Amino acid sequence: MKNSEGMSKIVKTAASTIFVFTLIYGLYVIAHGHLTPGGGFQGGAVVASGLVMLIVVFGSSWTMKKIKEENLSILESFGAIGFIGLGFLGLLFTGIFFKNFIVGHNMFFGMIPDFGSTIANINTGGVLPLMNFAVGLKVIAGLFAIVLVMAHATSSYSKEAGKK
Amino acid sequence: MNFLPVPPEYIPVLIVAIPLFGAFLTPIISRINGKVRNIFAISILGITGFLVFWLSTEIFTNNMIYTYVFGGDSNVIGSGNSAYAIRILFEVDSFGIFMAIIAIIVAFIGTLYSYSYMKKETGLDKYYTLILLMTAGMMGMLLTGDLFNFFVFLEITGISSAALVAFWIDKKYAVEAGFKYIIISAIGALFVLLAIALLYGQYNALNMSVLANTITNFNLIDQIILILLFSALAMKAGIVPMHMWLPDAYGRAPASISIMLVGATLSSLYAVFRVIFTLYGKVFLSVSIQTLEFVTTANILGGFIVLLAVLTMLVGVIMALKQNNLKRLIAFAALAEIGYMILGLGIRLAAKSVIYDTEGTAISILNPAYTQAALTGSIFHILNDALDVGLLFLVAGAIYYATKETSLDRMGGLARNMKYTTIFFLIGLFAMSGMPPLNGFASKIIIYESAYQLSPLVSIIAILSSIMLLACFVKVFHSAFLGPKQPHLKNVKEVPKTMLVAMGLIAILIIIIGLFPNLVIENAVKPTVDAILNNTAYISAIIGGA
Amino acid sequence: MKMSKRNVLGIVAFSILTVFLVFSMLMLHFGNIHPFGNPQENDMDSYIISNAQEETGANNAVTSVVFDYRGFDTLGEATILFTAVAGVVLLFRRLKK
Amino acid sequence: MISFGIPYLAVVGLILIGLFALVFKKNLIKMVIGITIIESGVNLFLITLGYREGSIAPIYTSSPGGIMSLPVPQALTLTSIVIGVAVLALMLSLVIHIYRHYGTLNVNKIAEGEK
Amino acid sequence: MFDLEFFRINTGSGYWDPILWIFAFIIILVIVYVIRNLGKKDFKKSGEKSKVFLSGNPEYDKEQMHIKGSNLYWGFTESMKWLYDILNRFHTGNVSDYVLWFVVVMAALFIVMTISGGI
Repeated sequence: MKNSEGMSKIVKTAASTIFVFTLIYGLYVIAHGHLTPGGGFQGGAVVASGLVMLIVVFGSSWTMKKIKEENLSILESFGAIGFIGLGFLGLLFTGIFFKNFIVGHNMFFGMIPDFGSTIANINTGGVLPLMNFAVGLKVIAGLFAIVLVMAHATSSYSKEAGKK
Repeated sequence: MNFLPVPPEYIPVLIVAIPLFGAFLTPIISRINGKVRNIFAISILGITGFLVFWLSTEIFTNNMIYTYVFGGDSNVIGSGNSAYAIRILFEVDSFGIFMAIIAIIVAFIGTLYSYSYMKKETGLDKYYTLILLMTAGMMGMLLTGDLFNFFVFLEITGISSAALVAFWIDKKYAVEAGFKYIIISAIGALFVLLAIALLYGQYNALNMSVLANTITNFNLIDQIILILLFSALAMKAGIVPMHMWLPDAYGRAPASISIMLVGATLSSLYAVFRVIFTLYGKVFLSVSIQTLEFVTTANILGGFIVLLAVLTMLVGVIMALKQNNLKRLIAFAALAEIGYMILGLGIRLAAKSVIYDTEGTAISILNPAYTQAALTGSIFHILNDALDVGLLFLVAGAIYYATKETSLDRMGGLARNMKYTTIFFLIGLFAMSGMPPLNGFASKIIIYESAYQLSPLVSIIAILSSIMLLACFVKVFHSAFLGPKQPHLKNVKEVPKTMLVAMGLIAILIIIIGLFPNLVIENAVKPTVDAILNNTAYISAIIGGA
Repeated sequence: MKMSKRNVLGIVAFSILTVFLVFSMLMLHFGNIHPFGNPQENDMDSYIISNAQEETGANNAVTSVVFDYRGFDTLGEATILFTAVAGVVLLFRRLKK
Repeated sequence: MISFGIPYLAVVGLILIGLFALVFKKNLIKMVIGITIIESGVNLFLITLGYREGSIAPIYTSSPGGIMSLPVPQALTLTSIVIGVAVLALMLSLVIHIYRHYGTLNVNKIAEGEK
Repeated sequence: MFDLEFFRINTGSGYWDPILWIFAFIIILVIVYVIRNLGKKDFKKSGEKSKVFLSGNPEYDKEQMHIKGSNLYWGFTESMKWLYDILNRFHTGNVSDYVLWFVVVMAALFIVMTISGGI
C-alpha cells in the first residue's frame, strides 16, 4: 500500500490492524441481532465506520481507485434484493408477504427457544438472522458509498480550487 | 403462487413491491446497456399500472375494501372498541385506488416521456432507480392503513423527489430548488412523525382504523394532533401561504419529473382528505346528536380552509400572470388548481349545520346535499388537474428540448415548426382553464355551483381565477407559438416520437374524459366520494362490528 | 436580534406554538394513559412482549418487532437508505459522457 | 413525588430550538443542524414513550426478569434514526453543490431573486 | 344527485352535456359561415387595401413585429402594481421564510381552534 497521499505509515499500519477488530465486532453484532441488542443496522454502521476510518487514513482518491462506487451500489442492490426476496419467498410459500416462514421447522435458524429467560441459541429466529445479514450488507455498502462519494467529490473539488 | 392472473387479494402488496423490486434491480440491469434499462423501467411501471387498473375495477364495481396484512394472518386481536392491530396492514378503498390510478398514470407517462427527453444526460441508471422508488413511495402513501408506514413512504417520496428535482446539478437554480424541497419535506415529515407519536402516546395504536374508532371526544390533544397533521401535509400539498417551494421545485425540475411531482403533491393532498374525513371522521362526519358541540368547530375550520383555498387560487393566478419563465408560469397555474380541490373540502366542513325545532332544542345535524356535490367536483378535479398540468409540463419540456429556451421572451413562431406540440398545448390550455367541452370545465362547473350555494363570493372568485388562467395561457400561446419565426429558432425540429406519444396519451385521456364526464363520475368518482364520506365502513373493515 | 417585522411575526408565532405544545405534553403526562415512567398497560406492546418468542423465535423483542411485526417499515427504511445512496451518487455524477 | 414529565418538556424544547435555528439562522449548515435537532427531539419523544420505571430491555437472553420496556417505540425510533441519516446525507450533498455554485452559504445571498 | 342519462352531468341546479354543446357549436359555426358568405364577393386582396398602416411610419420587419411575452398584459401589471408589490414582498425565495410561514400557519390554526370553542 504505497501511496503518497493519506496519513503517515504508522497510522496506516495501526488503522489496518484496528480495522480487523472493527470488522469482527460488527459482524458479531449483525449475526447476534436476534439474541442481543443490535442487529443489521447497528452492526452495519459499525463496519461502515471502520471502512470510513480507512478512507480517512488512506485518502479518498486511493480508496476510489481500489473500489468504484458502481460496485458498491451493485453490492447494496444485492443486499436489498436479498431483503425483499425473503419477503417474496414468504409470499411464495405461505401467501403472506414478510411471513416468517422458516420458524417452526428445525432447519437452519428455525428453532423456537424455550420461553422466558433463556441462554442464547443462535439457531433461532427464522428469517430474522437472514434479514439481519441482508440489511447489514446493505447498510455497509450504502454508508460506505455515501461517505466515499462525498469525500472524493469534495477532495477533488478542493484540489481543483487549489490549482485555480 | 401462480403468476398472472394473481388472486386479487395479493394485488395491494404487489402494487408496492413490484416497483421496489424493480428499483433494487435497476443498478444491475443498467450494467447491460441503457436501452434495456429504459425498457425495463417502463415495463415495470406498465405491469404496476395493469395491476392498479385491475384492482380498481374490482373495487369500483362492488364498492368493497381490500385489506392485506404483512407478516402474519392474525391482523387484529379483539374487535369493536377493544380491538388492536399489531401488524402493518394495507387498507385499499375506492379513494386510495382512485388516487393510485392518477399516480401510476403520471409516473408511467413521465417515464415514457423521459425515454427520449433524457437521452443525452448522464447518470440515467440512478435516475430510473429514483423514478421507480418515487412511484413505490406514492403507492405506499396511497394504499397504507398504518400511520407510521405512511410516514416512511412519505419520506421515500420526499427524498427521491428532492434528488430528482436537483437532477441538473450544473444549473444553480435547480440545486437550490432541490435543497428547498428537501428542507420542506423533512420538516413536514418530522411534524407528521411528531403527531403520530402523540397519537401513539394517547391511544396506544398506530393503525388508522383503530385510531379512527377511538378518536371520538375531540379534546385538546386531538385538536393539536389534527393541526400538526393538517399544516404539515398542507405544506407538502402546496397550499398558500406555504406554497413557495412549489414553483421553484416544479419550475426547475426536468419536465418528466415535474409531472411526477404533481402526483407526489396530490398524494399529500390525499393525506389531508384522509386525515380529516377518516381519522377524524367521527368528529367531522357524524350526523348524530351526541357530537353537537363539534359543529361550530367544523364550521370555523371549514371557513379557514375555504379562505386558504381562495387565497391559493388568487395568488396562483395573479403570480402566474406576470411570469416569464414558462415552467414557472405553469407551476403557479398548478398552484391555482390546487385551490379548487381544497375548496370542496372546506365547503363540506363549513356547510355543516344544526337543525333546531321550535323550542330551540337541537334535533339533528344536517349536511346539505350540495356539499357532496362540492366533494365530487373536487375529487373529479384532482384527476383532471393531474392530466392537464401534466400535459402542459410535458409541452414545456418539449419546447425546452427543441429550443433550449425557458424564457418566453426568446420564443416565438414555434407553431410553424412544431405542429403536434402546438395542438397538444391548445388541448392543455382549454382543459386547464376550464373551457368547454374539455374535462376541466366538467369538474369546475360542479365546484362553481356548490360554492355558489355556500357563498356567491367564493364562486365568483373561482370563476374569475379560471378566467385569469385562460389569460395566462393565451399569453403563453401568443408569445411562444404565434408570431413570425424568430431568427435564432429558424431550424427547430419537432420532438421525437416517444415524447409525442406520451403527450398524445394524456391528450386522448383529456378528450375522452371531457366528452364523457358522466362515465368517469358514475364509475369512479361517486364510489370515491362514498368511500370518503363513509368512514364506518373503513373502520369496520379492520376491526369488525362498529 | 433586530426587531424587524419578520422577527416580530416569528417570535409571536413561536410563543403560541410553545404554549400549545407544552400544554399538550403536560396533558399527555398528567393524563392517565401515558404519564412518563409508568405508561398504562397497553395491548399491542404486552402482546408482543408475551408472544414474540413463540411467534418469531427471537429472544430480542425489538428485533422481532423490527423485522417481523413491522417488517414492512424496515423494508421502507432500507429503501430510504437505498434512495439516499442513489441520490448522492446522482448528485456527484460526472456530467460529461 | 410528583414529576412534571421533564423529558416531554425537553422534547418541546429541542423541537423549538431546531425550528428557531431554521427560521432565524442564515447559514445553511446551521439550518441542517436545526433539522437534525428537531429530529432528535422527535426520537427522544418516541423513546420516552416506551420507557417504564425500573424496566429491563425487552430481550429474553439471560434476562434478570422483571417488567420490560415497550418494544414498539424502540423499533419506531430505530427506523426514524436511519431515515434521519439518509435525509442528512442528501441535504449535505445539496449544500455542497449550493456552495460550489454560489460561493456562499448565506441564505439571503442565495435567495432566488426571480419573482 | 346525478342523472343517470349517459352524457349528462346534473349539477344540482342545471346540467352539463358536452355532446349537446358540440352540436350547438357546430350550428353556430354554420351560421357564422353563412353570414360570412353574405359579404361582398368582389373584394380583392391587392394594392393599398392590405398594406399595414402605422400612421404613416415605415413598416418594421416581421421579427420586430412580434410582441414579447414580458410586454403582454403590461397595462394590467402596471395598474395592479400595488398588489404585485405586496406579493413580491412575500415571495422572497428564502428557505427560512418558507419555514416561518409554516410556523405562522400552525399558530393561526391553534388560534382558530381556540376561538372555535373546541378547547
